[in-house]
Amino acid sequence: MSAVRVQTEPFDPGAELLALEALGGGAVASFTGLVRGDDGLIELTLEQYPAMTHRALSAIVEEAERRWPLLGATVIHRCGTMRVGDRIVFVGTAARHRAAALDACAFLIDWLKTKAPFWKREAFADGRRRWVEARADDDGAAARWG
Amino acid sequence: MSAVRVQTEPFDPGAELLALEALGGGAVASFTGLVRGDDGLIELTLEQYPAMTHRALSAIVEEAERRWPLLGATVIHRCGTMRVGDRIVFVGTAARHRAAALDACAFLIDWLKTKAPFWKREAFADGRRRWVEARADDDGAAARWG
Amino acid sequence: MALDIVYFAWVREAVGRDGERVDPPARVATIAALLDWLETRGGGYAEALADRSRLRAALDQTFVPLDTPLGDARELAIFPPVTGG
Amino acid sequence: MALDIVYFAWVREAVGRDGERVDPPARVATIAALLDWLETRGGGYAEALADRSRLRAALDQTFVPLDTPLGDARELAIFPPVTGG
Repeated sequence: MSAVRVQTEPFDPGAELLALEALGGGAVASFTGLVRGDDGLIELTLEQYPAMTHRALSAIVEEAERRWPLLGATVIHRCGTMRVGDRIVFVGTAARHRAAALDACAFLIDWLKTKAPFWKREAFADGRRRWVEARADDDGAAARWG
Repeated sequence: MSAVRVQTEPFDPGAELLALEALGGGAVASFTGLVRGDDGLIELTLEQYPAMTHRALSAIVEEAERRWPLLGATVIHRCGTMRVGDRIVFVGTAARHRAAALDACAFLIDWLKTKAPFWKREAFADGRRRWVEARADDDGAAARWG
Repeated sequence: MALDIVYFAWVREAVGRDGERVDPPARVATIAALLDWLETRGGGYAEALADRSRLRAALDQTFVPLDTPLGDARELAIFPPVTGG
Repeated sequence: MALDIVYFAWVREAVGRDGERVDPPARVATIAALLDWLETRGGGYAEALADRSRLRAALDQTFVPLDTPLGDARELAIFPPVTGG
């Protein structure tokens, strides 16, 4: 059971965890990314490449399922404009044992950062707007998965 | 903000995540361990060393806070008798960035498996009962954290 | 051959449009050559496409290096390194 | 000197009690020596304590190796390797 969703609407990590817990495994891991209010940031806008995002996310989930014995994986990525504290992304994994769930969860979020066609634009209280620059350590984090 | 709870009552991962999300970080990771119904298992009983468990769990959380820049960590471990599908353990971490949250979450559950004074006894549909044997790969998983 | 180009993030903003259909001359055989050709339009194109180290591409919705031949692809996407997650 | 011992999991079941207060002779200086001394009681004690590779210990609620001196500890816990989490 794997699910990939790209949506403007909010999502509920607790509800997503419930679905993963129901798969009969002994281990469920999750990661939730949220908008941080650094440096007077008030809004974050996620732009996507709609024709590609669902395919890219599905490919990442399939790769995780090849690498680890998962019972399920859920990836949700919001697009559009979000405010400080809003959830941006959710990754959840279920497996019989914890290593597969934990490693696949870390793999998925590392790969989302470097392989999913989303771009973040920040808007600040003083009116500044800027596109977020890719971080070299994100490439490094993805590279450790080979 | 760190919280350690040892309890017989169930807990709600969604509610625990909400509290961690409210700490202002950009990253929240979690792990939930559940009772698997392998081989006709119907009940799992967790015995603890009450005088030691809270102290041991708090020490593990403090160690994680020394190693990673965490905004918060929550560890909940149930004791008593649980049925298939019940949650046994929850680890949640919050940090500004994802690496700290993910690594600290994996560290905490690896260490709980090898450093927290709990013992599992399984009861099966055919009446058998047995104490779970420690797994060598749990020691290995904890050892990778040095 | 006609090719649809789509732009994202600051590339889109600098170019001033979401996308366009182009029909480059036959000698334009790779993504990099297409970028050279677009760059000669000057203005926002020259600004957006000057520093190739800041650009990434996808051909028919698959990430590819900039030296990839256009072949008979239908859609080229030009954008900065992704920053999702 | 009096020492409280607590037993857990199958050690507790084999010994047949949760814990007890003991007053071993002065020559019993380490946890291992105390286990030797308890083992001479036979029965469930001999059964539970025979294979030391299956036993772990905590002294005053801190994990320690079996060769640790008892010192002036107040509480010794004897149990199998932990299986929580």
